[in-house]
Amino acid sequence: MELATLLPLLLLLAWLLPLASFTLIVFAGPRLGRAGHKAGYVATGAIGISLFLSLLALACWLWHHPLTPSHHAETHAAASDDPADPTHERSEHEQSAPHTGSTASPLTGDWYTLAEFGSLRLTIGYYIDALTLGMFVMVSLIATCIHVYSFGYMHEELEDVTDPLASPSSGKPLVRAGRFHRFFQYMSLFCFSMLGLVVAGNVAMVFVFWELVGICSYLLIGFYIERKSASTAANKAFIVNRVGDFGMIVGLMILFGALGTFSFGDVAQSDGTVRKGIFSQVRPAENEHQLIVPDGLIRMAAASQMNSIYASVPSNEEAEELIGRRVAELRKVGTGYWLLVLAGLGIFCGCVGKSAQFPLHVWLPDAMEGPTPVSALIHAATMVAAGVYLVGRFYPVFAPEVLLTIACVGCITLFVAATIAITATDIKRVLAYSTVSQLGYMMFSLGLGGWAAGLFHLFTHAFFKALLFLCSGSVIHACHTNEMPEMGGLRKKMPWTAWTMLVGCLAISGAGIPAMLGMKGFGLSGYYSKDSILAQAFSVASQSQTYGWLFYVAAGGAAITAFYMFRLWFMTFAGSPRNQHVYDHAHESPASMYVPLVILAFFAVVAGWKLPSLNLPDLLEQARPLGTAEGISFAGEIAHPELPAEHRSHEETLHRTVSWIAFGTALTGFAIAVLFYLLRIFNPETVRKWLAPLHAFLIHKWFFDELYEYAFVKPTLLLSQVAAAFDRLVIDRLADGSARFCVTVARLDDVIDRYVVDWAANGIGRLTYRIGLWLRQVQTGQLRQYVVMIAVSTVALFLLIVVCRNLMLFQ
Amino acid sequence: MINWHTLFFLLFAVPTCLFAVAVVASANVVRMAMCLIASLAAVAGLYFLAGADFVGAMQLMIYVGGTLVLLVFGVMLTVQGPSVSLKISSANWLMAGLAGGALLIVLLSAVVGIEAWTSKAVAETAPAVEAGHTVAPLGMGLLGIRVDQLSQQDPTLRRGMSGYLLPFEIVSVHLLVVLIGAAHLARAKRRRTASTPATTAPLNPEP
Amino acid sequence: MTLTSPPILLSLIVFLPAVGALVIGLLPKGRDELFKQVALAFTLVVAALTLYLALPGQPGAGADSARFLLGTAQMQHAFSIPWIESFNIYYALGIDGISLPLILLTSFLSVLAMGASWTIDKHVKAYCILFLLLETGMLGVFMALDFFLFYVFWEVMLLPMYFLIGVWGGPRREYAAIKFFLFTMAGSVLMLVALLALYFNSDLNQLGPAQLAASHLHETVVERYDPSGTAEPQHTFNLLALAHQGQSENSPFSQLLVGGKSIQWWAFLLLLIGFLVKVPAVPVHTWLPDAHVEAPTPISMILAGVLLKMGGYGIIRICYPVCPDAAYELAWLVCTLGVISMVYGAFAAMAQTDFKRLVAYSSVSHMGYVVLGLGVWSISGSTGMTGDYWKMGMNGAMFQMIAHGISSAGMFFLVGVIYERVHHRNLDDFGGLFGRMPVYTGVSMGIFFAALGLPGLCGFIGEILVVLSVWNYSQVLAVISASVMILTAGYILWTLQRVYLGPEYKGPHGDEIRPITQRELAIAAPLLAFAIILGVYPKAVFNYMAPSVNKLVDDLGQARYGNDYSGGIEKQTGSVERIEPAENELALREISPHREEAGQP
Amino acid sequence: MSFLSFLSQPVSLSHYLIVGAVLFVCGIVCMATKRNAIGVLMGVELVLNGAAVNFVAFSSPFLRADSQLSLGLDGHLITLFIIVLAAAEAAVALAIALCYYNTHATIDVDEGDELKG
Repeated sequence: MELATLLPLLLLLAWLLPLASFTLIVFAGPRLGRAGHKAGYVATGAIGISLFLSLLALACWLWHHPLTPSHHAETHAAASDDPADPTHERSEHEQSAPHTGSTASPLTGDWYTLAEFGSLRLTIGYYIDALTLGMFVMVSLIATCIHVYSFGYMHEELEDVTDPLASPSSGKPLVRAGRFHRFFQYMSLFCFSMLGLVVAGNVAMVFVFWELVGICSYLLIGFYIERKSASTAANKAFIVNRVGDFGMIVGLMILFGALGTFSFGDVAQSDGTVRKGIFSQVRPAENEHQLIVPDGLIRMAAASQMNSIYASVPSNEEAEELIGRRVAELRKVGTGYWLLVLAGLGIFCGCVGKSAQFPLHVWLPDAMEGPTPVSALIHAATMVAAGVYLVGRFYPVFAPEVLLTIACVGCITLFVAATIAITATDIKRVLAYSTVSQLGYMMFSLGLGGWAAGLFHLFTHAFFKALLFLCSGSVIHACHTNEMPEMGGLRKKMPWTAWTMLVGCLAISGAGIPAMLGMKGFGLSGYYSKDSILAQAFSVASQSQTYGWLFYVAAGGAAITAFYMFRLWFMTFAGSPRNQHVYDHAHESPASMYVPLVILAFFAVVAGWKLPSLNLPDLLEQARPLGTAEGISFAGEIAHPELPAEHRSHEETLHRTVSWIAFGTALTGFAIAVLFYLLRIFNPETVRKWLAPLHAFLIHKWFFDELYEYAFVKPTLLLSQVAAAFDRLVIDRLADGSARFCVTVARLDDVIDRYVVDWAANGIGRLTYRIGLWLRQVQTGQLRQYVVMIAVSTVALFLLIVVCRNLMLFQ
Repeated sequence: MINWHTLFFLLFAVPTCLFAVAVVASANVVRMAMCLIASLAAVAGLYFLAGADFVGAMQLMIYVGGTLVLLVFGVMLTVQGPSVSLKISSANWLMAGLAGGALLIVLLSAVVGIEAWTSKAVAETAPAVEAGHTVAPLGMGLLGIRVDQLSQQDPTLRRGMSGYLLPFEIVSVHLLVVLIGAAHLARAKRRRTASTPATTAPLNPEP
Repeated sequence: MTLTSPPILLSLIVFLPAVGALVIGLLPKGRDELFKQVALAFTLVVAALTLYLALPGQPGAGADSARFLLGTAQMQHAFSIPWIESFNIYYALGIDGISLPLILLTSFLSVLAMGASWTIDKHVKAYCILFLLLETGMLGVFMALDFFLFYVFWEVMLLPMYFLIGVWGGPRREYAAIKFFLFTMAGSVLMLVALLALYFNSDLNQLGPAQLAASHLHETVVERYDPSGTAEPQHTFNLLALAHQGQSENSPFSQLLVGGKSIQWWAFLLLLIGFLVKVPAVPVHTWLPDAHVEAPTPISMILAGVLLKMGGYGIIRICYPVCPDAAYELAWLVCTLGVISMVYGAFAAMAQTDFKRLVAYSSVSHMGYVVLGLGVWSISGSTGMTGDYWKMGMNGAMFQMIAHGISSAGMFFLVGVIYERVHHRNLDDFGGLFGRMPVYTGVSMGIFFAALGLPGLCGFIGEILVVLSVWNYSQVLAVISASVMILTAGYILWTLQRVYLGPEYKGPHGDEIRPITQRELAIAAPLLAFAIILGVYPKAVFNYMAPSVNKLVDDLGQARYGNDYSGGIEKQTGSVERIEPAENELALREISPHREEAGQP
Repeated sequence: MSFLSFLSQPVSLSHYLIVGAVLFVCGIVCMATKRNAIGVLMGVELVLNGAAVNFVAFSSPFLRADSQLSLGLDGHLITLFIIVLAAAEAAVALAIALCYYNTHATIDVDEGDELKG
């Protein structure tokens, strides 16, 4: 079968299997075995098959498009080769760009059309390249591990559960039925949504699954629905994400309104036409895949001019011709560029929400209310990385200003989150802030042009952060508490957990031996990815001093990372037990929990290694969007970013410097942690007292929650009260008032009726009665009198006639 | 000069008027009835004279022969001592006389005032009196056939001429109803309760 | 003439409920169960008939088939029978892609609402009769092609509603019923004025023969047709003819009336206000919360599910086609009101503590999307004078009407379910229902997520299409409308948290909470099923709806811009590369159905 | 024109009408002056006869020059009806009188003023 038909099919299957599992569990959940425990097998089986299918797909892809050793590898292999040699660069470019362009070009297509209006359509499609496949494998691999892990972790849910954290008014702990199957139901839905997000062929579909992973996250954060904190955290997560999505929608509106398509790549239609995607409109092949403002955006920005052209020319063809010329002129003066920037910022805004970047990072630590496997899968490894993934995917569309914004946001995030992590005592929250911080690194890297480095870190981080979370879950499972001050010395009780977690800590700290003495550097996965990020930052810093501070912040962040990670490990596993009760009850977790730990630890170690035919950096290099390999030198209105090409960061000298700096910072962090928490040479309490204001500031998470509470939540609620009151007090009063006015008028009417009209009517009646009384005297009842009367009347009538006649005659 | 026609007319007309006046003038109800009979009989004579022989006959038969007998019965049934002649005051007389006189003047002035009614151009040359011939046309007329109008040419006039079948029927039914009603009204009422005195008491206690 | 010939079938659908009301009226009193069963049977039969109507038919099936011809934009199965000929009033019915989905929605919701009426135990006979009369009114509104007939059905539906709220409602039912009645009546009066203004300025003789033929007029009217220009003007109430007239060049409705504005400007404004009352849009929406809070559950379902749609239907069926120029001038008003409704409704919903009131305000907010989507006149030179974006918006608005019909009816029903158990609706006194009523909570979550606009459920499609279409009309409104999704998420999730989540139920009558019954599930489950089906396969609606809606947009564009308007033809250079032979084929394929249609009449 | 000269003239319509008028007025006066119900009834009969005389006179072909204007048979028929009705009326009136007599124990109409205003 051809690759172009096989791969979509495989991925479609891999994608839809979890949906099938979800559907099955929804309808048959509690009936699947005792307390629905077979639901776990269903879900795990589904995601396991997905893993298999995606591995198969990756193998097929690599079979057809074997990885070409990238620049990176070459420079390391042949250090003597001058990387700055323009001829080499040219040849590299010529070799890779056309190569990837022709043979490893992404597969695009539509599976299904949701709606279609004229030329506009909303579709469910696919965009498959090496990045997609890599993400697919990563997501399904981690998801499989975590599904297996959940068998152990969620074991309690098979019975009735006593929830000590839910607080009913009676004061007794709440006992509820277990929800084992429900957990796996949500997990399946999440896997489906996440894989859909990864495979998405257009940005609208991304948005669809963006929302779906959001709702899964909502459901899983709020899994312990009895706990107020859990449901509040779930709401917070979803609503904060929606704030980001709002920006994303604005971006979507701009792009769709101008370009008329959502597709990333060009999509062949069934009728033989090819619809141009966003990428090829923003970076057309005629322009060497460099960024230009597409026609649609220019026309949109100059809509009034377009209208007047149409109004001035009789035929449409002429108008289009004129507009074509006009657009070309306008492009020169930069019309519509701001729309492109705005669109990029909008899309990035969605990523900020999903990836918990500053200033929307507040939801992620709270999201730790969910079960730990959820934290590992959704809030560390996959979903929160989706923002980074989308930035990577949408990279060709981002203008330099946007990239700079991304970098700054990432930088701020990584620093802020790292500082907060120092003071956190909840084991999961430390990891959560570490996640935020690492996501900040990724964004930072992407924003500085380190496309491959950022995504590389995404992959490695996914492994070691999932590992860390699962380890922490294991600890929590054993200790029934999240608080690190309650733990200590657990390594003896839980060796598997302790040592795998140490691997994770080392990986996230970027442990490794830098290249020296002619030896290649060597380390855990984090070492490679973090080094390449710092290298890119250093490369930028060395080119433009304006953005030098970014590098220092990032390097400092690396030190803090090492510090708080080892603080965590030491507080938990080293030393002596602080709470003997907790220590006594602690135990190693079952095999279903520590086997996934070992698997993930393995990947946390090797994910960064450069195996010759299968390694992440080369895979990502292969997926690099067209036209982004070159550096950006841009003089804009507000910023003058100069982002060097990423392969510059692989230069030997630069890279060596950076790896030593990274090694130094990590070692510093590690050393401080050792001093404080392992050897206890310094007492953390003393330092805390010294720096009491700073500590308060950090323990309150920079007061972000309070700030948002007063800046947004309260005003919104106030505004809603105002709206409701306006309804009640103004609009309703107006309506009621007009009704009351009518009633008043009616009363007045009534008075007039009673005292004027009725009086007149009654008066006439009375008058008539009086006259009648008077006239009845005539009626004597005397027959004879009547007769006389008749006779007289006749005569009188006669006389009357005569008189009248005469009178008339006289006239 | 007075011709036969006038003579006969006066022969009937004068008694008619005189007896009528006598009816008015008489105080005794029995005498009044007698005078009325005479007056109406004289009117029948006038009918004959005017060529309405059948009507005259009917006048005699129904009125004089029937109605007045009925009247006399009434008189006999009701008249007891004091009410044979109920007197009225002279003021009343004056009032009635004045009113009657005024009415008479009005009527007479109308009667005399119209030229066509007083003049008689073809007094003697009138066709022979076809007494007795009016019965058949009248009968046909009552049955709805107007034999006297057969020669009428003017369609507008003809249209107005129609039979008297329907009025005849109505009148006959009416008569029937009236007679039954009269019988009902005049029947002797049985007292329902023995306690009530058998004597007829006026409904109205007032005198 | 068989049962399935259009005049019979359409009339049957409209009047069968009324017949049902008659039948119930003749039944002996006191048999409450029987009344409900008969009423349900009638609604079921009507639903079956409408379903038959919706079956895709063959184009050549002839006059005896009333099945819907998919892909046909024109009015189908239209017929016209003299009613009050001296005023040119005809009994004219017909369906097209715009009305058919709403007819289906009406009949479908009527069945469910009748099912939900099983708990009514007061004056059941009168209730069933009024309910069926209401259904007749609603179906009639959606089918009427004669403006006067439309108006009559509009009023017919009003009165049963008044009584249904006023007799079977909650404690403040009289207030709510009168408020409902007065607001709607005020709207009707404005509509009546516009109706007369349009009637007396219409003249069939000014139409072209083709337009005349497309108006489905009665043959006697056609015989009187005299285009010579000397004949007496022939007034008409026929909506299609009025639309043709409004869209023609030198439209008689373009004469100036008062204040320097044309007849159609005023007519549009009056009609718009009349319909917006029904939608309802801020600031004429306050009848809605009160009516909903007081109305019994099934009536709330009907009110939210169908009655509100009449406003939107009126706008798309009458306002826009008949007064295109005014629609262009006043598009800003329509859109602004739509956006204000969205924002205001969402804010007001957030402040509510009464469950039903909250849902009612969410209706205001959601119907704002409808108004906005109908109004976005986004034909501009910047997109090559194509109506595609507006088509998207208008289709989205129509879809939103269906989606809201499902989700809001569902929400009201679910509120009713819990209200029947605990007899209060105070949001702060709920909580923990998840543990007590798991299935109910699951269904509720689904329906509420549909209202929240979650992808995969019906609410999303309508909202996203509307919002996406706004940017090309107004960027400010677009941004505001997009921001509403935050507020929506806020109030819905907060509601879910307060009602379903939490450790325990906090309010009174806690011991009466029992799991959802089979009957209730049988009502809620279809709604949820439809929410999912329409969310995943929106083409189920668009296949019916889109041709008619697109035609409307094309007509309006044509009327406004004449030859400048480029319809659905792709103009943007660069976004599509056509391959020549395929293009020809495509063009042929596009043209041929039009040919057939042109040949039909 | 003296009354005698009038008498001397040939009998014309007026003559009959004069008789009718006299009868009519006599009837009226009779009704006005009699307290006896039977007397009143007789006055009525006189009034009716006065009218009947007029009808007969108007229908007679002999009494006027333009005889084609006479009522002809119609007058006769009406007179017949009058006679019949008079008979009916007399019957009813007598019945009433009897009733009256039964209730009031008198025939004096002046006593029967219950319906006075």
